[in-house]
Amino acid sequence: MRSTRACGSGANSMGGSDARGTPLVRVENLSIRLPVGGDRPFAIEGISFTVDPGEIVCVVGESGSGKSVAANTLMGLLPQGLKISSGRVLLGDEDLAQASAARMRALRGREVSMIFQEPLSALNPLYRVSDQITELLGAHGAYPGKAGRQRILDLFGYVGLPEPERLIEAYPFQLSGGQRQRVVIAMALALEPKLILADEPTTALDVTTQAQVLDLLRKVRKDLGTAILFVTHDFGVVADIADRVLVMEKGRLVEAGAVEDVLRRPQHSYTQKLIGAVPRLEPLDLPPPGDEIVLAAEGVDKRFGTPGGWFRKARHVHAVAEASFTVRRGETLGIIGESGSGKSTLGRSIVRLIEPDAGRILFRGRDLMTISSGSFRSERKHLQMVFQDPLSSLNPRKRVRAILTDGPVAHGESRAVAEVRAAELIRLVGLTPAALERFPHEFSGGQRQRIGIARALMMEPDVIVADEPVSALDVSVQAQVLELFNELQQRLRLAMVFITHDLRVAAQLCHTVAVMQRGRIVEYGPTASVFADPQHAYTRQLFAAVPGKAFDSWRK
Amino acid sequence: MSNRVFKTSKTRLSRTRLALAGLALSALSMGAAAQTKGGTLNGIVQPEPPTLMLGMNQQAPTIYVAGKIYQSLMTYSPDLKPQPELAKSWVMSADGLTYTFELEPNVKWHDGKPFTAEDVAFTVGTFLRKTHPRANVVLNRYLASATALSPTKVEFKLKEPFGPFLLLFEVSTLPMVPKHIYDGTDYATNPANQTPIGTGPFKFKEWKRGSHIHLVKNENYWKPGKPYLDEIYFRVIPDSASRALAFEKGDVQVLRGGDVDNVDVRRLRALKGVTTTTAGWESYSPLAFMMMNNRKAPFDNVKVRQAVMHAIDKNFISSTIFFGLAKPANGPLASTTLFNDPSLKAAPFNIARAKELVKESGVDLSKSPVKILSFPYGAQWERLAEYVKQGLEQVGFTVSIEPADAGSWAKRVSDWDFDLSFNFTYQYGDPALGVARHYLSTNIVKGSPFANNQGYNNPKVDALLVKAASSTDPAERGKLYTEFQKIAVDEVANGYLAELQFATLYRANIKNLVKTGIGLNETLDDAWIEK
Amino acid sequence: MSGFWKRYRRNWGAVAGLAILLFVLLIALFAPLLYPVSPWQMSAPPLLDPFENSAFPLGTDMLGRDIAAGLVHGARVSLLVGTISTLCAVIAGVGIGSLAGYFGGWIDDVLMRITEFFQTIPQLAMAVVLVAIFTPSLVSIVTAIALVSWPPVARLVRAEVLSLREREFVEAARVLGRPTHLILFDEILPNALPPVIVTATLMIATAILTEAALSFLGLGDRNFMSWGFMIGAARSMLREAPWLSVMPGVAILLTVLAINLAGEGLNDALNPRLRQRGE
Amino acid sequence: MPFVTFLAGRIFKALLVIVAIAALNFLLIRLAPGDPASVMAGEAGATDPKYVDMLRARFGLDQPLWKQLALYLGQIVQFDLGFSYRNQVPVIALIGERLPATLLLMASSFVVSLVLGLGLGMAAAGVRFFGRARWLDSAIMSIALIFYATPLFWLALMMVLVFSVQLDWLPAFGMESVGANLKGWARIVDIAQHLVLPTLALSLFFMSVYVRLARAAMMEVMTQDHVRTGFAKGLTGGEVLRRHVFRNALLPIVTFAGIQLGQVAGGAVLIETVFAWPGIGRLMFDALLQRDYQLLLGVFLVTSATVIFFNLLTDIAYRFVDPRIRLEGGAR
Repeated sequence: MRSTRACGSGANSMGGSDARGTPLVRVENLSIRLPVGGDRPFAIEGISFTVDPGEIVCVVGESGSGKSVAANTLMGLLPQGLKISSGRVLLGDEDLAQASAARMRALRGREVSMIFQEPLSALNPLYRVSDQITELLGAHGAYPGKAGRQRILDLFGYVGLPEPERLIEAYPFQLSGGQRQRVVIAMALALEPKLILADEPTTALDVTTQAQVLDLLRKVRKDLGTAILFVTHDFGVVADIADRVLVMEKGRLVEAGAVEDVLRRPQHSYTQKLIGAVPRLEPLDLPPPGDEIVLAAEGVDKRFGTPGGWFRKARHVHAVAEASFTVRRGETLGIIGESGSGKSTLGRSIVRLIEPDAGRILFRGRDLMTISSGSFRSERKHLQMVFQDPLSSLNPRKRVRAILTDGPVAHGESRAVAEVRAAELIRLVGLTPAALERFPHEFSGGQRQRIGIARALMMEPDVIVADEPVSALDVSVQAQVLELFNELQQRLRLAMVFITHDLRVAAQLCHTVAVMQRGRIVEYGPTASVFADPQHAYTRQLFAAVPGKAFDSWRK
Repeated sequence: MSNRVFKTSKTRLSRTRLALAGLALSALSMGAAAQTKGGTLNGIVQPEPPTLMLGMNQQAPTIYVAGKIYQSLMTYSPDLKPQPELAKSWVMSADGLTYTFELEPNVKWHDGKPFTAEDVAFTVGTFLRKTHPRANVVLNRYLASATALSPTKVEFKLKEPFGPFLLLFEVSTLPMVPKHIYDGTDYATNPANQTPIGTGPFKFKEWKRGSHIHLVKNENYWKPGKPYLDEIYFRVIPDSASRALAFEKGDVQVLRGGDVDNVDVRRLRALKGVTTTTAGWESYSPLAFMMMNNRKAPFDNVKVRQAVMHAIDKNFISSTIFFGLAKPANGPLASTTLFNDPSLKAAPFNIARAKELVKESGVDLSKSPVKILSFPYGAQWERLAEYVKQGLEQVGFTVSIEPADAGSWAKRVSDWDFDLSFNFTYQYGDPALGVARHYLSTNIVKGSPFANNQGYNNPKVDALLVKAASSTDPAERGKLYTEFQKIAVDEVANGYLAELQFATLYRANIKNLVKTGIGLNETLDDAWIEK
Repeated sequence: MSGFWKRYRRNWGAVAGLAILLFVLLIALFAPLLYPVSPWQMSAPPLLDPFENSAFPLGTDMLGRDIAAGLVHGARVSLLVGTISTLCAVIAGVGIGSLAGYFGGWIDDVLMRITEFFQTIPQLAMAVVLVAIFTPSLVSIVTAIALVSWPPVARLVRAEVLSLREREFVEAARVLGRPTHLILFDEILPNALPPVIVTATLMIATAILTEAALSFLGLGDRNFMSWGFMIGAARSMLREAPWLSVMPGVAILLTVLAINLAGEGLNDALNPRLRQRGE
Repeated sequence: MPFVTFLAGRIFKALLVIVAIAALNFLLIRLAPGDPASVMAGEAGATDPKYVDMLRARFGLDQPLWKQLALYLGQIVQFDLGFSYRNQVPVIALIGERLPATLLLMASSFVVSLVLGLGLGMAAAGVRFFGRARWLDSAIMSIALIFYATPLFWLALMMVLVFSVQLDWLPAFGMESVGANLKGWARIVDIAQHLVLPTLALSLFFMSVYVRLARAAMMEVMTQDHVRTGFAKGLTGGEVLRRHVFRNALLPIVTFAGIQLGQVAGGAVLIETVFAWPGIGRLMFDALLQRDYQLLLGVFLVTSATVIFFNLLTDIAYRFVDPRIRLEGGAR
């Protein structure tokens, strides 16, 4: 047992303040064994905690820490193969670990309900949303007949869905991500349960939508007195919503306490590391870029559409509209925006993975749009890209050696020469040369991203376009990779276009930022000034939605 | 197992009998003899015929079914003597050039119109000359005119004497067709082809393609009191094993030769209550032979052809491949037909002699690989091809089998595009009708698989055959044909393999089924089912 | 590779299938040694019962040919026709599918219309017609089976290529400036192969069944003893000598079963993630 | 996309495909050695080559190929399938006579295989879903695998051997008792009895495909989040299985059902041969052997049209099952 503050003797139990009376949930010394052959014997090992009525408790941890398993236990919905091996899970006075299947069914949805991470996959795509809620009502015999429809309309109104009368008839795929999550929340609230388990409920959402959903959850707690066990990996979100925090590492509860206490004064080294890795929102002081403009985009325009056929009309989406910017040697341009803002399309247009419809892309003074495909290939060599998903961006059937050297070889370099440089670069990105002989799946996510960076560097590029290169990484790994980017840029004087949805990440890396909304760059300027005084309404909205501003103030 | 099967068929049969008894009660008793009136006869038609208009199509299944609907002027006894049918009597002039037939009065077509000498004159003189692919050759060559002298008297004049003229009036060769329906129309597209109209004891009722053909009793049949049967069903069952099963289970009561594989014949004939006969094929006397393409190496060498005949065991073919339902052939004429020379000896099975002959021929067999074009008419022909391949390989031939479906076989044999293939043909009672076509050099023509496809050319044989055909003296004809047979066997004009015995299997309570030399192709107006 | 074998071994059915398959394969390979005399040779009295004569353990057929020799030599034909036709179909399917998937646009449109076209005619019917038209021989049978069985491969490969084409490592290869043919053959296709291999295994099984069906309908190559031919030839003897059709039938059943089992094992071993999800 | 536009587009495309198929088949079939005239002459024992030429002229086979093709396509466009040379009957009449038998066999084997296959597949997936009686899953899958690997025609032969010959429970061939002159209910019973063996023989293979497909699809769906949502609502396992797992697993099954319906028409050749079923498969095979071009082409055209029709039906079924396709008209 780790020594932590507020530990009970023996077990690492961490209770809420007794002042508020009997806790709603008491988990006592809970252990859940993993099947033989897992990477550790227990998914959850000897954890204890409580949740009080009306309290929001956040469970924080990196991927694989067991935080989701902990939440699912309260629903009695453990994945097949997992079983409670010891401990008690008390809801009121009832031990859920001992409850019959029928009793659990009666509790689910009525006493305890759940919000999942992916609202699209959490809803059955084949049924209207109203039918899915009606099904829940029916399972518990509540609101029979017409009352059911009225209840759903009320719920939709309550969670802030526009035009409930219309949306009630919709299928999940017809709703936006935020609307779907509101539907899921409405479903969770339908029978006014005492406890809602929210498993990363905002992770799949854009930052502005996330802020709205967090607001909604706070409102629910306030109006209905519902307790919420909120699983997340994002300390910003924790700071915004939690009353208390539980920090988990590899199946163990390492630290717990009131949110401000834990975030201000983390005791456990793991908590300290996690909190330290969260990027700050204020821009970092970066070495100034050079004068030479390496890359310029002028009026880049891209529409997507399905062409019309004999029997259907053509449809168009304006993905990038007249985007223009410049990048100097040693400069990092951050392109910021929410999903669908066109930032990735713009990035891919620069390296011509996507053919823009109009505009000029000047690379070292030459217009990439007009040169022949032959000379484009030799230019492209110096214009490289780092991708988002470190697993999918490496060919799983190739050794790292081939992954790194294939590019230079394609441009006429000899394999032997390329291999010498590969050995150098693999060290430069912080791996050992032994890595060259291994396959991508043998590496962790952060290591894979380092390989992806090394691959780009093999081409000795002048410009690197990085498309959300850290968004799939855990926060501690993210910090290391960002550090690597900074270091490389300074050493190699690269120009970089860094695409991200995360303002905190942009603050750490970018000299200038361009904010995109619906395909247009709505604000463009030095990071410091944009962050200090956003001009455009949308930019201000983005900043307002960034979670955990309180957290930043605590860290100062 | 066989016990069980037997019981089954018995119960089925007794059920049928009950039904038949009921029918018999309702029928008027004619009082005469012991024949029972009424009842249904179930047979098989295999393969399904293209049409039942016998004047347009003379495939075996067509003849079988349409032989109940159409009639000719005569029929033939098992020893191939003409018997009266639509003709009561006939006279040949002394010079052998004029034949006069006296017809049965009171014969009516199925549509009620009277049958007269005009119909005969039209059928033989006009219709069949155009439509009958076999008879037209004879008619166009020998027939000068066909004239109706009176409603019941018809006269044929020939251009030159033709020995077997009186053997022509078999139902598949000269079936009578109604003049009032066909005269002046396009025969091929005449709608009556779908609903054939004849003079026979059974009328066309229904044809469900892929399933069955249904014939019913002709109440106005010209032979009083006949037929005895009420109706006949011909069922279409494409699979041989299923056909055997149908007979075994009593669903059909008559199997015609070729309806089931010989292996099943052996089994079915052993069942209780089943009668078997190989009679009724005398007019046709199918003879199986091997065609060796005389134009190409190695079969252009007569010694190689002789070697082939020594390399295969005809007894094995008859006993094993045809399951005993065949007899080794000793020459081009079947022993059941006129003019066969019983003293003729076929080449004995002798591999050593075969090898010797090959050596004598001086032919290098390795330079002339042989392809056997398989004969696509049933399992035993496939076995035969496999067997001949084995036999020839032992003598040193290089042999492969080329599979063919009916279309490719007919096409390639017609175009002489083969090394070795098999065939069997009907003899139609007289060598001039069924046999000469395979040996006359004038019949080396492309376009038909039943001509002189092997390309055998011997002027002496030509002369013998022509002379025999024109003669009306049986003794002289016999001498000529004996000489022909000797040459044909010596020179291996064809590789004679076996006289096929087609067995008719039927339930023992069916009487008078096979009475004549044309067997089941007969009208069956005499057949009856015993209670 | 050892990981592959370890995963494969977990499925005992797959191991059994592989064992049977190896057995059949060995028999086929060593057929000329086991039975040096042609299986067409009439070497004994016809219709010996199985186990009646130790020299002909499985009996003889209607012409006195050794059934055991037929089965052993038939294995060669079945496996040969199965693998070669599948190979041809896979090559055609991979070619067409990858071109359609990678280039998209009108190329995809044309190729997919052709594929659909081939799929519109019922497979067996088309195989029958093709074999009949080109006269039955091993070559025409293999060609016909290949011609009717490539479309599913093409669709599968196209779908795989379509999804792989969007994968970031392919984009990376484009950004690195690798030429198109290398992107297709070096980056995309190796990743599309596992499902193709599994499909191909199952296609071998189907091809064996198709060959048997063709032989049964009398459209086999008459110079090679095959199992389908044995059943077809024995069909008329079904009542007299059922073992003549039972034994080659069982041989087909076992071989096809074995290939299917092995194919499933291969699927599990090549797609470990699917397996876990499936569990 | 509105349904009517969708339908119009699909039908138009289908017609194009059918004409293309007709043209291709026309040329393909002409590659076969022999023609209907030579086959008919061969069968009739004709000695006279002039007779064959006469037949050829009558069938129009003496015309240049392109002219014949043009003529044929002209016919097709007017929905005229031509005239069977050998049977001397309009092709459409022949097909019309035979098609109902095949459709009946197709429908019954479709229903049987679908019901058995889905039932067993659901049972297999169900026991996995509830994590008990795994042996049942293994047993079902083994049965499915065995039927999947059994040659269809061989199975049919063995079934005849056992159920008709040995046990005498069922008729071995044909579609009804010929000559029994049954009417009404008795006839229906009679046909049903004849239908049992061919239906079973044809269904067992497809059944095993459905078993495997249904099980795999359901196992796949079981891992999806909305199934967990179902449990989180407090539904019973059975309800989740029925409403959320099964319905979502339907799409691949619908796809295969469409394929099966299309293929049965062709796959029936074997079954129709063994069971003497008077259907279109056998008609096709005979037409092929007899080089009855117009008939063969007609059968092909009809089977292709059947396939296309069922593809269309599948697409409509998709729209019915999946609102995403219905409302967005998106690609599958």
